[in-house]
Amino acid sequence: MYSEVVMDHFKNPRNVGEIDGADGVGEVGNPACGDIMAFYIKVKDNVLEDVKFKTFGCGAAIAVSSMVSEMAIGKTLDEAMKITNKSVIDALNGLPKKKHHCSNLGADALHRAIEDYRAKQRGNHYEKPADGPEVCSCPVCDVNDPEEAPYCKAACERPQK
Amino acid sequence: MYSEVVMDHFKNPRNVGEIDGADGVGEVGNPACGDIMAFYIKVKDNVLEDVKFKTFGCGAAIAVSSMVSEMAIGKTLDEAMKITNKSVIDALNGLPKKKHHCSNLGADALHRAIEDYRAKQRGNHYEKPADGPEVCSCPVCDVNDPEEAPYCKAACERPQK
Amino acid sequence: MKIINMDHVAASPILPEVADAMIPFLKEKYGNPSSMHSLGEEVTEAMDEAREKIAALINATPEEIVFTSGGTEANNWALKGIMQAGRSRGNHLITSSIEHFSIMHAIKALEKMGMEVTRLPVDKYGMVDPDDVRKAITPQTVLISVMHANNEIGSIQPIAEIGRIARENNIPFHTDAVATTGVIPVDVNSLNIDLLSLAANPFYGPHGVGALYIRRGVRISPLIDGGIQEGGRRAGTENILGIVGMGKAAEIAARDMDARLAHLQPLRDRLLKSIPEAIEEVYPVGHPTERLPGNVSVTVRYVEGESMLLFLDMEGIKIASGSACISRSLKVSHVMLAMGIDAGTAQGSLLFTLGVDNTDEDVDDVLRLLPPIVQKLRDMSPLYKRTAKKA
Amino acid sequence: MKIINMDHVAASPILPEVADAMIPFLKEKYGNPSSMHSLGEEVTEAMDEAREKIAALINATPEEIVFTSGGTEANNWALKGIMQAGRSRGNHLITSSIEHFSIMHAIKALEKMGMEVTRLPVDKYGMVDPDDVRKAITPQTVLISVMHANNEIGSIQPIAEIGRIARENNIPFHTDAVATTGVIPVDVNSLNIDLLSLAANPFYGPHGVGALYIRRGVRISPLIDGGIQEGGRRAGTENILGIVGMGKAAEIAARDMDARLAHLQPLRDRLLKSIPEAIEEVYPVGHPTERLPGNVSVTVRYVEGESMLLFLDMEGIKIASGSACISRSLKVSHVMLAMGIDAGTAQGSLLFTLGVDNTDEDVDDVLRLLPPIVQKLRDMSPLYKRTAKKA
Ligand SMILES: Cc1ncc(COP(=O)(O)O)c(C=O)c1O
Ligand SMILES: Cc1ncc(COP(=O)(O)O)c(C=O)c1O
Repeated sequence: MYSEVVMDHFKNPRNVGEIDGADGVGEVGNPACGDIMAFYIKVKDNVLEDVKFKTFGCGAAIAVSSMVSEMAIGKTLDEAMKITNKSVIDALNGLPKKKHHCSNLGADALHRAIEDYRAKQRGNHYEKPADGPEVCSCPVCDVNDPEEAPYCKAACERPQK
Repeated sequence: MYSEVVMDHFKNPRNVGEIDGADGVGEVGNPACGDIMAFYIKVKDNVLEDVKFKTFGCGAAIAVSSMVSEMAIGKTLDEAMKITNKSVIDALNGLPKKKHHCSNLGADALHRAIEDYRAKQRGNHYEKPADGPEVCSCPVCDVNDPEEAPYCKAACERPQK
Repeated sequence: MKIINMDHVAASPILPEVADAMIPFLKEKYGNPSSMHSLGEEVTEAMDEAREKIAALINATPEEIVFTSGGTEANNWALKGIMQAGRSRGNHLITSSIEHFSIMHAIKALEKMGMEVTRLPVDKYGMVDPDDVRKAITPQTVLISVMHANNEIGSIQPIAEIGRIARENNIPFHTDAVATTGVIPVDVNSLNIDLLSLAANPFYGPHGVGALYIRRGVRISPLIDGGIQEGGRRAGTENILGIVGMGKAAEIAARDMDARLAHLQPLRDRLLKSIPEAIEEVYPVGHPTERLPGNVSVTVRYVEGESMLLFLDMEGIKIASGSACISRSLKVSHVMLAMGIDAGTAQGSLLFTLGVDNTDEDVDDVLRLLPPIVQKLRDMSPLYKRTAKKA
Repeated sequence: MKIINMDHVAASPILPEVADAMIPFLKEKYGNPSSMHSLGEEVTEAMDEAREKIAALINATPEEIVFTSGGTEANNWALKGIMQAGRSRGNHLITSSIEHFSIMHAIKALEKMGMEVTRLPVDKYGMVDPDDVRKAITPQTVLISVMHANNEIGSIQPIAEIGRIARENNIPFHTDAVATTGVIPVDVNSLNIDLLSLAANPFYGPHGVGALYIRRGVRISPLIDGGIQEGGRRAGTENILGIVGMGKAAEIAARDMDARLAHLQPLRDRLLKSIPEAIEEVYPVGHPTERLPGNVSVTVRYVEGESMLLFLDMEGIKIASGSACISRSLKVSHVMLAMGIDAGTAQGSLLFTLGVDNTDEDVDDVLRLLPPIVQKLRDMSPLYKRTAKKA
């Protein structure tokens, strides 16, 4: 099911852990959803000097976290904010379609860590967006009761359903 | 599907043919139904001295005709009138349930030949009953549109349908 | 005794290559494609491969193929699923009067639920007139279903034209292609087909497995709800063995189609020509040229089909018949009646369906063995002497 | 690598004896039971034999067994067919909240058509209270359907009692016995069952074949209309291979049932006891004693099921999980939620389903390999350090 790159990152995830005194922390998901990712960043001269993560989730979630951390390290904050869903999936050599939501979470969590850092820089407290149940259940497209899965409705809306 | 006795009578039907100057002739069925049986009888001293038949129909119809003819020869008319559906089937060592209508026809045709003989004796013309479409289609029990097969409704009416 | 199977419509032998492809899934490869672990993966791959081969056979994409338990389920699903999905748009359905029972009875069930049905007539060759389709369309029409070919009479319908009319009117077009898929070229695009039912056995796959092709964009409700196998469209753990066999059979059908046609058509044509020459008052049934390659359908007057079939069976020749005695419902074939063949004549139906395993010698045997059987039965028939041309 | 299949709920290997019984039908015995000639007969006999064996396995008569394409079709048919046949009497259906998707989603489809449904709750062991069934009955109730056992949690329901209540109220009682038939003793008479769904794979037959038991006298509409295979109740050319395999598997299941139970229960009990001993904060799921013989269901806190499953897979151990990531609908198991297990905990579900091919060494391997996997993942989990009893 998973590509070799995914399995490699799943088996040997890079940059697992927390950063003591991180410059920014971002978290997304909740256990009911099956995926939680927490990202910790160290910033120097507007560059991500270090990125670490902890993830509760499926194989894809772990691989995505690992890949996001690798992609982010060494990037400027602006560059890191441009890491997208799609670029993570591409770097992983693809993910099964039903797992695409997990990769969304990876980029989101990193971005939140960066927002957190920026808010602190501005002296604000970064307001973490509320994760409604929609973040939780991204169904397979073609699942037979799509009405229960509002979050992916748009993504899955193909002419035949 | 058919018993050995049925196959034997089908392969080597007894008493096939017509009787020139028969004392009675009985026919039942029509080609649209898939079975027509014509019985010819020769009567002496109230006994069926000879019985012959011609049959258009399935294997069971031919075997039934043959068996009816064998059972009838040598019987008194009253005895022959008692040959039933069930006794023919038993003599054939059973028939598939869906073929039970064919055996009905065999006894019917013989009985009509006897009625014909008796009518002639009385100087009447024997009025052959009209064969409506109900005589035609006896369905398998359990067939999924029984409403189209009125004739066997009673026979097939089992609690589960 | 030598067995000559000329009843391929009922049962085509599974090809040895197909059996060989299936055997690993009887033994070591027993996974479930729904599993997340590696046992499931090898089976998923095999199913994907089968899906690709079926898709290739009819020029569809793999996502448009949904596996079913056979042609009957595919037909039931297409009709019930489209009518249900289209309820808000209308309740009218157009079909022909010569469809297989799995269409005919599914439609009866729909009628009981309030659907309106137009059953188009056929001509003496069993052909639907596309113009009749056009005329039958109403604003309530949500589905047109006309079979590709009926194996009982062999006639191949003008479905490209019917599909074109359906498309012009924006109505989904379904065809029961159980008798044709893998047998003659079937291209869902050039034939303008939106839904197509197929089964594996007619192209030498196993019994009890088939598929429904659903063109991308066509809305259909499930017939069998449950897990999200088959993309949520058809629930239930898949008949993996059957699907693998069907896939292999599809691959071979595509590869060998031309050779099979070249082999079958001359055998068919010889039988169609020689039986009526050898036996008087035998009439061909169906279209003379627009015809399934292995289909030889005739009626023999004054004799009933089952009795001929049983005598042929004793000689090792296996065939079918549309007679009432043979049909398990004890009714004469509605297909022949729709063509205007009277019920009595239809009782004498003989149906030879040839396949890859038949030879010229098989045809010789039929031509040698059939005439005395017919004569024996005619001599026993109360109809023969009375009405036959010669006594 | 040594493969340890502890995912029998997804896939049990086909027994060699079963495969051997099927192979002739892959090769020389290719007939169609609907044929009138001898090729059909040998297949009809094989199907009759299979039907007798299935009937014997559940103490039914052969006429009460109708073959289907699996448990899902049997479940869909039972529900839709009974509700439709009973429309004139009512539109209410009683079921449980822990049914398989093939019941759950078929019922949703019925709800869309206007049926009323009562879904009974379960206790923390996943057990339905028969008293709740009694209370839910209304004059409109035309069907009660409660599964025999759910493989995800192992709990075996008190269906004899539920069936008794149904019978007292003259309401047909259906049970989804896919997880139990051929696994534990199932007797439709002593359990008061009117309709029962079964599938072949749980007792080591092939995938994609099953049956619906319909007690004589119960009225049901067809789901799949067409020819009059299966006495007109289920149309379509039969999956002969699958049916023959299922018959053989049923025969063996009856013969070996006691031995299998004696083999499985100790393995199950050892895992159920030892996993929580070896790993902290692991909780058993389901009933402690009224339990399927090979079922070991637990939740592991702070870790998600798929990641454990994948690491076990790399070690050759094949299992399942009720976590959201694993379910193809990406929702956590409704069964565990119904039992009051919170969604977060349910994410850590591990489901071991043991079978005849498992050994004591397999259990040793699981007990050796699982703890370090859990630890590795907990070390990676943002939940573990924060809330675990010990860090
Ligand atoms: C034209 C046609 N449609 C449908 C079917 C039914 O297919 P199955 O027997 O696979 O259910 C058949 C079977 O012979 C057929 O010939
Ligand atoms: C309890 C239960 N019911 C129904 C089914 C569905 O059966 P099938 O997969 O044969 O369609 C399953 C399958 O695992 C099951 O466990």
